[in-house]
Amino acid sequence: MPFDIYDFTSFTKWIDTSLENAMSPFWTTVTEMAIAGVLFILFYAVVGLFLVYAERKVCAFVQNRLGPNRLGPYGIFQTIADLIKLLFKELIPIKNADRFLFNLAPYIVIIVNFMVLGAIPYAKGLHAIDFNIGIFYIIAVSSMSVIGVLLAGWSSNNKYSLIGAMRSGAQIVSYELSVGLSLITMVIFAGSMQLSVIVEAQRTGWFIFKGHIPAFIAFVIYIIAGTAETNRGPFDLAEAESELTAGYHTEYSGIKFAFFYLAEFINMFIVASIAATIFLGGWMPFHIGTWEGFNRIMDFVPPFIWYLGKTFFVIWVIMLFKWTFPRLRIDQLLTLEWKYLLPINLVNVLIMAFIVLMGWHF
Amino acid sequence: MEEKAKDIITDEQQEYIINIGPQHPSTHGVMRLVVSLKGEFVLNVEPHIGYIHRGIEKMCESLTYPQIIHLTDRMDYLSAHINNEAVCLAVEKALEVDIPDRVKVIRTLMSELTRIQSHELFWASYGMDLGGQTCYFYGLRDREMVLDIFEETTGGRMIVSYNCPGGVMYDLHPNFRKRVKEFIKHFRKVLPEYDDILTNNVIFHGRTVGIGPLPLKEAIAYGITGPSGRASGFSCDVRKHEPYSAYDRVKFNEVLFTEGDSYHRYLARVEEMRESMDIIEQLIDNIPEGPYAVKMKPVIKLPEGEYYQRVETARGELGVFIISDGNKLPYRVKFRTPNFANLSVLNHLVKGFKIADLIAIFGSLDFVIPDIDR
Amino acid sequence: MIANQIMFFLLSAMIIVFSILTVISRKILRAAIYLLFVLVSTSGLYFMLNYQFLAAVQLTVYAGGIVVLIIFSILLTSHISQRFEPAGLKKSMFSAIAALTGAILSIVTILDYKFEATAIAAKEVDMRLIGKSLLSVDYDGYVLPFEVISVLLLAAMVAAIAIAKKSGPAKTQSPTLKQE
Amino acid sequence: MRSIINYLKDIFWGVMSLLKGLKVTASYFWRPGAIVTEKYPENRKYLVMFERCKGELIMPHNDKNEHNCISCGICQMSCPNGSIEVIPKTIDTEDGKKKRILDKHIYRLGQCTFCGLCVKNCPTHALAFSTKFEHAVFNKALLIKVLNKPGSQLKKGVEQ
Repeated sequence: MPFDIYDFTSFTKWIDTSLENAMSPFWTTVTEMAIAGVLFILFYAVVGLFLVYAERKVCAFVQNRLGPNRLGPYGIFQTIADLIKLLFKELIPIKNADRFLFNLAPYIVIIVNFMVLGAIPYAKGLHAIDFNIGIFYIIAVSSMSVIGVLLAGWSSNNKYSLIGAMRSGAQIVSYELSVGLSLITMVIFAGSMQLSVIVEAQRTGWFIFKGHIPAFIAFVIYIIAGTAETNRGPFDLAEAESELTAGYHTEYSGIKFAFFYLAEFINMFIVASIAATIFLGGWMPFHIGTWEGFNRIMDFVPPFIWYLGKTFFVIWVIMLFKWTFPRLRIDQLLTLEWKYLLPINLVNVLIMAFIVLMGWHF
Repeated sequence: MEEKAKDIITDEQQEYIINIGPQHPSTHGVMRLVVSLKGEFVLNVEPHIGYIHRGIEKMCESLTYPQIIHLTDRMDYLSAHINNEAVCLAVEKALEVDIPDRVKVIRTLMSELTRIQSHELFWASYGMDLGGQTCYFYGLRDREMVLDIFEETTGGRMIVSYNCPGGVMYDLHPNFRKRVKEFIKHFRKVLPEYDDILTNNVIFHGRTVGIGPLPLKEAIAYGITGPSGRASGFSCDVRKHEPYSAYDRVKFNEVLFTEGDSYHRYLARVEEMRESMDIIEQLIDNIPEGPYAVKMKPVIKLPEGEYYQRVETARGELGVFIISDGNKLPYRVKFRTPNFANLSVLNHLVKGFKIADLIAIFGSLDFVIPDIDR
Repeated sequence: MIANQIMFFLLSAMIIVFSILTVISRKILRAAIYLLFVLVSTSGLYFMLNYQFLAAVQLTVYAGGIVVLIIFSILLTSHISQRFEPAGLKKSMFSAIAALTGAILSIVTILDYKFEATAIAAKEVDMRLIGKSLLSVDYDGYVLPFEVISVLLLAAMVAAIAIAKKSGPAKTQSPTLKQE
Repeated sequence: MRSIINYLKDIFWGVMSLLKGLKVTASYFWRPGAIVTEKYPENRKYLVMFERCKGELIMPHNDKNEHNCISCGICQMSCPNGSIEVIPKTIDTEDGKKKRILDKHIYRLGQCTFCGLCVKNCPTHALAFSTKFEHAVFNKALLIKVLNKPGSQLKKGVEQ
């Protein structure tokens, strides 16, 4: 197989064995954890900063503007400058706020982000933890990020924040259903919850092409519900600038605000990369049936590039949502979920199960 | 839906109050709304005005008539030219001067351009109020073309100060006709895009249709004029009923709806932009030749008496009431500004709706805060 | 194995410390957050046992579901400045006795049980196995409890609707509606 | 049955309207030609303002350092904000008559509302608007300007 030249399994194995030769198993584990941790923190920061920049550029181009263009060529250092600014900004203590919970909230959001990032396959062998219940794990962990938002809203002792937190809570709790169900549709199709197995099953064709119409519907629902779960785009009621000024993070300043801000972007990245992994084949290259030459060329593109390309395509779509649509109202948001997405989703799961049962797929 | 809202608000135990403003993204200026809420439902809204009260009416009493005009720019800064025109028309009416045709046509053209740019800004900011931030930039992009036309002819972009008693300050710029035509061509092309992004958007429909309905009877009772009143079916267009300047020689439709909800208030403004373009197209090719102003006396003194002139600004009916004691300074000047009257209905409209609807209703009434405070 | 032991002691310490904090905290939301930490640490124990399905269930149901619900209801009902009154002597005595009894009972049971070291490594439980046993009617099948749970959920739903409906007619007689 | 058809219709039209909106924004994303941003300080060199732009009030002087102002004070009277102050001085001309000429024409930029009445009412066209619009200063006193240049004189032929 040509794209096994990009197989990282042997590489990681080599690191493991050479470390084990050098030191005791305990220290091997510690070193490996440290390496993975540092890599993930770096990845987190780089992706976060890049996404902030990308969002600004996308929104600028959509709005006939140039976007950041002063710091460095095309303004690429703008977000770094912003980060430095936020680092130096004063952390304003809030009177009568629950200081402990107020400080804890951004970390909960960030930790949840990290827990999900670890379970995503970036390339063959580049996969921190490959659970056999990978998708279930992701759904389970990401359901906890709402706690950070709720805490932030409540402990700020601000009515705007509280309304924002309540909205966000109602929103995330109900949209988790849709995210879960649309993923379950694909679990039925793939017959496994293990992410590496799911990606491997798409070697012959991405699920969005293989899975007929139900897969496509599940994809659309997943994108909508995922956007809602990240509090973005037309679903940014928790922040709702024109109503609640900044929603649940009204009272946050400096680096704590930056954590929320960054977490929002990483959440979007997570949603997009899960969409890419499950619907668009993860790090699998694009193949067309029997076009051998074309397939060979595609194989030479590294899997990491494939993975990032698909993820950023989905991110671009989600960003376009945000910069095109007006915001929904809270009851419309819930109507959309309970009256439209959920029934369609349930029917979709049934159809998918039926298709799998009858073996009507490629 | 509405019934349900009313059900819930009867239980007034858990009411709490939040302040929207004076510094808030959606009040478009310094205004404070004290909102009583129960959950997300609005029980009561109390607008607190006066944060930028400058005493324009009192200041007018110490200024001569030509000097008053530049103050009216600062009331409703989005219909600056129309405000100017109102004072000039009042003064000219008092002096019984004959205004050349050219002046009338120029004033009409500028008024309609003003109306278009004002409604464009309304469209832009309404989109942003409802969370579609791209609308803001598209609206401003197209408004910029009108502002360029203004700047080329009058030297001012927003605060034009173009009128003076007896005519206009300077003649039209030679490029005026070309630029206006360019703008109309461009704007006819982008208006369908406006519809695609906002008017026909399903989320926008959900946010505005049926929100804050205002029946005709109440619209008249509250004195709601302008597009907001016409959305309720209140035929109140001064341009039609009491034509001033060149409005008696152009054909246009008064945009009337009967629903009176936020969506139709919005729609009335979008349709008015089309009507304004029709008016401009009728006039732009036959601007009569002649002087651009009548020679007035160096010191203008109105004969003793009371004078009232009403015009149709972008937001409704503006009335200028002047009492003169025969001096060069007016004895009293009173502006009946549309925004102040329109604000009175806010509390009535938002009761029982959600806080997000409060923003939608507030935006759809299209307030300019300095016009409320004066 | 030493790494495993360290993790185990860490998680156990977290469970104990946060359990105690949950009970003695005088701010209700903090208590809920400490409870969250306890539940997350518990799921960490399951992860250590390689029983990932149960760990994920623990996370979704308890951390993601129950605690969110608790926090939600706290948000709806209490104010930030609210604090618990310190419990009276009688109450704390009773609680202490109850806690002690429970602790002694479980310690005795644990000490009584003969733990046998096995050489079998912890096995990953396959998803298919879980799915099949959840829906099997055999001896160790779970389809009956599964159905019972669904009946329970149905009952809860009906009750919720009934409660919501009950306040309906009372509200229609409100003064404002009469005015309309 | 009808309700189901309506339900599906709702979804269809809703999705179509959203796609239409997406089409507009996405098309602008691929059309950088439509960008209207002005890179302001960089484009200063070739930035042309409209000739009538009311940047600030100036008093045009010709090559011989002569202006048109006869210090009649009409601009001062017509200014609604008191931003103009004309300070005349009386000199003896060569033929022994007393003559009122301009000493200082003080213009307070900070108070000006750019109504244009001074320029319009000036009988000798001594005042004009320049297109210079960058007025930011660190000291408020710098906004008080003297419009006539030092040593300037009244242009010949401009009479009171």
